[in-house]
Amino acid sequence: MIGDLSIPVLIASVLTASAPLIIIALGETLTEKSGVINLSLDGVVLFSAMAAFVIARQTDSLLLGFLAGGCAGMFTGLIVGYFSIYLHLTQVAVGFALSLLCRDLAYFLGNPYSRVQGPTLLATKLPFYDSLPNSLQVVLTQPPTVWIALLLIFLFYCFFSFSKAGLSLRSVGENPAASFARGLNPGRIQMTAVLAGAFLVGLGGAAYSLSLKPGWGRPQGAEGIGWIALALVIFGGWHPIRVALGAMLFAFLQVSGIGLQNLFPGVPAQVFQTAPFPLMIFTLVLMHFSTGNTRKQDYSENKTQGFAGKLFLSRAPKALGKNYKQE
Amino acid sequence: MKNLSGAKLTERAAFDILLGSILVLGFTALILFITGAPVLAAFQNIWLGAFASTTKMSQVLSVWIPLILCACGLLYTFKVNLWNIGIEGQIIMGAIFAMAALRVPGIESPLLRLFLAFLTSLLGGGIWGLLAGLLKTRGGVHEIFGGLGLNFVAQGFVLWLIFGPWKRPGIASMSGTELLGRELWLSTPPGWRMATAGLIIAISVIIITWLLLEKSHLGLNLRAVGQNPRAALLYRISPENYYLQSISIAGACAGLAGFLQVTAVYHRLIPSISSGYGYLALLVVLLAGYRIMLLPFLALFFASLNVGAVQLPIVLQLDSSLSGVIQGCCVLCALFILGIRQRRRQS
Amino acid sequence: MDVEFQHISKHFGSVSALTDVSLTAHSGTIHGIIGENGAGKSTLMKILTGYQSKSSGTILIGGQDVKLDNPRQAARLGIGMLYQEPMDFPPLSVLENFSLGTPERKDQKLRLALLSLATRFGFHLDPDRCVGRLTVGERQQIELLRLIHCKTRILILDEPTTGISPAQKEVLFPALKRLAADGMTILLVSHKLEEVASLCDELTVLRHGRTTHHSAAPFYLPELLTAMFGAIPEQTDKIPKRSTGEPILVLEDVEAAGERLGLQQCNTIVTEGEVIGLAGLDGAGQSTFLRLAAGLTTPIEGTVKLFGENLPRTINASLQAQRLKTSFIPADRLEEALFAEISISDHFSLRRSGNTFWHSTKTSRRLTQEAIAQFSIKGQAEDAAGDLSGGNQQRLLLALLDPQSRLLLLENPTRGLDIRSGQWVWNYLRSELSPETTIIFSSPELDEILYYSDRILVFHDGDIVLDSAILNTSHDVIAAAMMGMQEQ
Amino acid sequence: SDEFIFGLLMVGPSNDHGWSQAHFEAGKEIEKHIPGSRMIYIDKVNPADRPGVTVPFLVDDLVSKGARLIIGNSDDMTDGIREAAMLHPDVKFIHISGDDALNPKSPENLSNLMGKMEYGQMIAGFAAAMTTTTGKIGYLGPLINDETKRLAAACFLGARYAWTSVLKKDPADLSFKVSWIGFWFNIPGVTSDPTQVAKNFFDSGADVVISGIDTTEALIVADQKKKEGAAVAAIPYDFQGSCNAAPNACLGVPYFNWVPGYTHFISKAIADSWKKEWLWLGPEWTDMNNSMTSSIGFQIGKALSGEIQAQLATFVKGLGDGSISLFSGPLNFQDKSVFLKKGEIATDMQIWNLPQLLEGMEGASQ
Ligand SMILES: Nc1ncnc2c1ncn2[C@@H]1O[C@H](COP(=O)(O)OP(=O)(O)OP(=O)(O)O)[C@@H](O)[C@H]1O
Ligand SMILES: Nc1ncnc2c1ncn2[C@@H]1O[C@H](COP(=O)(O)OP(=O)(O)OP(=O)(O)O)[C@@H](O)[C@H]1O
Ligand SMILES: [Mg+2]
Ligand SMILES: [Mg+2]
Repeated sequence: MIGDLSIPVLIASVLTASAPLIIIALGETLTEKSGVINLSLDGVVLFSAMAAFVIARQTDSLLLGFLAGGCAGMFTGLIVGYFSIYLHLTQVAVGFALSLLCRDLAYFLGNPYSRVQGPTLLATKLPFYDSLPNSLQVVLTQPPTVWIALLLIFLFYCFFSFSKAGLSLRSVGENPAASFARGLNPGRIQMTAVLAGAFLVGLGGAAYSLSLKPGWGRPQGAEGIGWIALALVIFGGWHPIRVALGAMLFAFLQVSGIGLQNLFPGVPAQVFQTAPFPLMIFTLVLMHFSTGNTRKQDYSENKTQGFAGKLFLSRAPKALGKNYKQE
Repeated sequence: MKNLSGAKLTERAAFDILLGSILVLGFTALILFITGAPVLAAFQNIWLGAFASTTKMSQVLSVWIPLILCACGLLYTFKVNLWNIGIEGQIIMGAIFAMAALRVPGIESPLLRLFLAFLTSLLGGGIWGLLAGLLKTRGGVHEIFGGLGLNFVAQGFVLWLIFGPWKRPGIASMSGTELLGRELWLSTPPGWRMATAGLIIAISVIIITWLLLEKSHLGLNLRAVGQNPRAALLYRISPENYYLQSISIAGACAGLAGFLQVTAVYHRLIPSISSGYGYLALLVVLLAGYRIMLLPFLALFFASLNVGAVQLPIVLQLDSSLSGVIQGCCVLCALFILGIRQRRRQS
Repeated sequence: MDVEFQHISKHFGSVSALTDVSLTAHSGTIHGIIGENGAGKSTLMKILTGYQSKSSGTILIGGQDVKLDNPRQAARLGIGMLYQEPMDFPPLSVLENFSLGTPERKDQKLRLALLSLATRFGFHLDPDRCVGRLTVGERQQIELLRLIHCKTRILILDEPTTGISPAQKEVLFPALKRLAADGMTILLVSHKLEEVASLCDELTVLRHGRTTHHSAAPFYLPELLTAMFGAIPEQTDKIPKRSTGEPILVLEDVEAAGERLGLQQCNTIVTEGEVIGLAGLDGAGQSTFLRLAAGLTTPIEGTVKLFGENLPRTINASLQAQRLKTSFIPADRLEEALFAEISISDHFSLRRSGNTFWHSTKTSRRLTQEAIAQFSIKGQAEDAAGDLSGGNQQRLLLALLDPQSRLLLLENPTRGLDIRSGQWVWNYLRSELSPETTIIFSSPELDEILYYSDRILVFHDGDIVLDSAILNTSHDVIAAAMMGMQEQ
Repeated sequence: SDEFIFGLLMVGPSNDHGWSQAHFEAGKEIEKHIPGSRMIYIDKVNPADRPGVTVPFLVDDLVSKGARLIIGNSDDMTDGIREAAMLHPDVKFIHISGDDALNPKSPENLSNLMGKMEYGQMIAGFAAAMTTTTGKIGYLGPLINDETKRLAAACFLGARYAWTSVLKKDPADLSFKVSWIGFWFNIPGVTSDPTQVAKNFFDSGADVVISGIDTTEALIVADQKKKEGAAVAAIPYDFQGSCNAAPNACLGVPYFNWVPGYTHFISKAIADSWKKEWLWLGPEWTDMNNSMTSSIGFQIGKALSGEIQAQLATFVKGLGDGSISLFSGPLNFQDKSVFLKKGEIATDMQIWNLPQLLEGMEGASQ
């Protein structure tokens, strides 16, 4: 029991709340694994959320809505990619400017649609719903986004660990020049990763305006999420499973904030709401000390091989954020 | 570009500016067109909203002041390649410390109390900056995320104060702490909405920054650290030291902005005391290409956009965030042109 | 398959790296390419692999004109290159490095291929080890095996022997000869004349981006030298140094992290005025030793005493070391010692920071002019350090040296320098500085150490395995020690 | 000029289906029936939406556009309005939901207007308690202050009346939980997320959620849950039309009708008979939904069953003729201390600044 939330309710709402965040964070993981930082997340999430809601409302089709969200994300990805991969501009600068631009663009374009009714993605009962015990019913009645998110975690893990394509992607993130010398095309691989990642981010955004916080408005409710996703990727040491766990932890903190309110009536509700963000960021510090000063221990020794080892080893892709100029 | 003659440079710059403005205006017009809003009317209202009357112009200045303060601070951190995104939190902390000083009982002279607030705001912002710096140098947390974390902490802190210890008698509310006594408001010229003291502070900060960065060893050392920390060590320049110095200075500047927000603009502490000026300042500095000479003008441009855009909802029922769209667009276009240029030079 | 370069030219902006280079490498032969630093060797090779694009000229493979825009196309034609500076992925495992770029998908197959090839060449590689912890030599080995595994028919080796032990050379060279005999075309780039002469069937000499000489075995070395340097460089004779015998650097059972194995249980005393050469395969501990003395790395165990003072275990160690008039020049100048985009004169003002609050451009400008003249640096005061050539960067660093330095720590001081510049550097060090100045330097070139130092420390896997005066040791003993073989 | 321009500052979006829209529509109504009057307005007047823009600045702007009377519709504009009133002594100001006018030192050109929403909330509570099957009612509260505590309490009293006096059930079985989100509407990272809170209410057994905030999240969530097959409903707040956001899940809505109040002040201003007032208007009991006379109304929603509607009517009647008065003893505070002794009836002032929630309600009191 957290405050007045029973465990099943808690688990249920954590799953629901974390799904979009997981999708977004995994998208960014993909991008960063290829060596590009897409810092525009915070704005892009809002922008795609807006696009998704508007389209879904106009066409009255959730599918088109999600598609629009994804494409909106992809479009911003195109900008980040072109600016950093082909124009060799500072990725952080581009990302940051784009982030603010997208946010305000979303507010501006979405203005006519703020706080109007639109289609929302409902939680679906599982086939064997009635046979389940009550607590499980609560936990397992979830919108499809949750199942998609969980599936994505698994897919990402396999992609990075076992697939040849995953290896090439990682190699580009580590040393683009070398992978070029090996006959790969770093530019194209990075662009693909950025677009795919941004598409996922867009989907995540759509998941907010169409499922988790249905509707559009200023504020929509997804503000700040992009920054958290970015932090999660580091927190997760660029490892899909850990990133996802991080997302769930964040969702847990946010949800329990509501429950805790009644435990500590003295503390204003607002404080509980801001708490998860710093908590998230400062786990990074702990991470840093727990994994030992990364500046000292540079490369994994044999012991860190194997699933568990990889899970707790965190190292940024060597070429992360550095633009690769082909000679 | 060292092999280019001055005339050629200015010519090229003029061309860039022209190209940039065309791109920005084009994009914005497109956006307006999409929403079916009257394009010209929108621009015209923004312009009038910023410059129609002295009251409005003074309002623009009152936005310009915190903006330029933060921008100057950011110059220091950019020199050492730090992305001081924590600047928002540093503004808030400056404001909080200033407020705390103003609440100190027993001091009679308003001037003394204000001066105390002035100093503590420097301290508050500085400490908050230093913290982000330490998180980076000691905690190995990238300054962007350390900074964001601290922003949220500051945000939570100010809310807690407003709803907790410092809540106004009777009801706590988002409208912030109780209003300061008139004697603690920085005086503004009649009919104006901008404190003269603020203007003086801002201008002197610009000058000091210029001197430090261009004429003193500090500027050069910061630059060296930014370019190659490892090498800096071989020149008896301790990178860690300069990271902390630069980010604390930046924090102090932001703190000043916070001080002015409290004593000159809101006359109380409100949850969103920073008004997003920190992030806006980051954009200004990016647009200026880290050149201090351009800062005042671009900051003025951004400020007038902010103020002018308030007309959009009043007159045209458009959302005022159009200003943000224009601002972000300016920066992206500037970057774009820069990128194209570099590309040209290589081939 | 024959490789034929026809009138190849290559410009980097204003720099022309290659002008009208033509040469033919016949299949079944090993074709050597030599030349002083910056002659254009690597560039020519990179053009052949499509890593860099040529400005003009044509390349014929097996007689027909081919398009080589990127390494992929080159690989399709069976062209593979072992790059001078390792082109691999330190964080990835040996196996992953091996598999990248091969069409092969099956992990198991690759593993077997790797192991069998390794045994064939007498290399010892653990497929699951992470490449970052291997020596440059071992990394080059992986590359080589990969290239052979990829059925390369035209093999390019750019300085392959930098990190390879004599023992491994014994294995590698015959293997190369065999590969050539099997019809492979091998292009070998190297500075080591003896090696090239012994291995190659034909030789081409590049100088300032032009072919200046071509000949087939057997080779006449003086001739080659003239082709490389214009004139055969004269040896400067040794200037005796005066050691006061006073200890200035003392390491007491120091243990430190760094390179691969760092340093273990290191005890040494360095006395004033000595010139000490540090020998060893790269990564054996020399640079850790130098950085310890410079205070750039701090020991995990034990103490480092500099001029009688213990260095603190903080970042300030290096600041204190410098206060004690210790200067360090790292091997990688742009990475560790210079600011690529800061002008030469500003480097001088940086040196002088702390003396005054405001920095005067006039003074530093004056100092710079003097230095440029005295050290004959090819560049202007306002040029960015990054645009200087390797040799000139080295000269700049020497110019920035504090002339009062009492302890000089030089990591591979002649790295990337041609013989002439190298000699210039040593002349400067030994004649311009006061004879009491202690010098500790590391070098991959045994001859350099034997010639310039009074005393030698040989490192192997983080241990000092030999510490003796130059006079009572010999080339072979040192070489053996470097391989970890104790002389009986 | 013969045209009378009045300016409206709204804290939220003018289309929020809630508090701000209620004011907006009232203004439009005034334009219709007071000839020569014209409204100019700015919405989203809150630091989160308009960083760096202060109320005095906006007032300057409205005045420069010819506004002669300014309405500020948020408790949060207290200082801003007061400051502006001092800067523009010749312009009249109405501050909604403040009580400056009670303070003799406050400027003469500043009056306060508020509606007696407790009645609306009593009816809402009544409808909720009559409908709930689980006996669990959730109250989605904004920030904690005297007004909101007052309204929550009123709502609870209405519910308890229905539960005990009409349904004759044991008061112990009625759970009335208040959860405060921290502001009148969602501000991410600052307030709790109302969507999330509403979800939790339903997930933890409540089947009716009453919204005390300006926006319609509770209703949206209820609708979602209903579509998913749960038998739940919600009661939005503030605005007569807010049920339209999701009619099928809406029991009804207690709403403000600002037309009477506005008419009162504006006509006075036009006639130059303005005087500083503190106006607290209630419903027109004979016809609660009369747009001209009744300041507080309750719009019945689709989800409210027929017979409950009937019982509701009698309840309203009872409130009207005073036969039912809910703020009457014995009543205890949450901390069991006595609020009203038996037979004692609360005065307006006692109700206006209620120190804490009542016994039987769960949730924070400050
Ligand atoms: N990326 C580059 N940009 C500018 N100039 C370059 C670049 N790469 C090489 N050069 C120049 O081209 C010339 C030839 O360089 P190259 O590396 O081929 O010499 P090299 O013979 O390989 O020297 P070394 O023996 O040191 O390897 C040099 O003047 C070098 O400065
Ligand atoms: N990246 C670069 N940008 C601009 N100019 C360069 C660059 N690299 C080299 N150069 C110029 O090319 C010329 C040769 O440079 P390079 O580094 O090849 O010298 P080098 O031939 O290697 O001589 P050294 O033996 O001293 O290294 C120099 O004049 C240098 O200024
Ligand atoms: Mg080379
Ligand atoms: Mg060179």
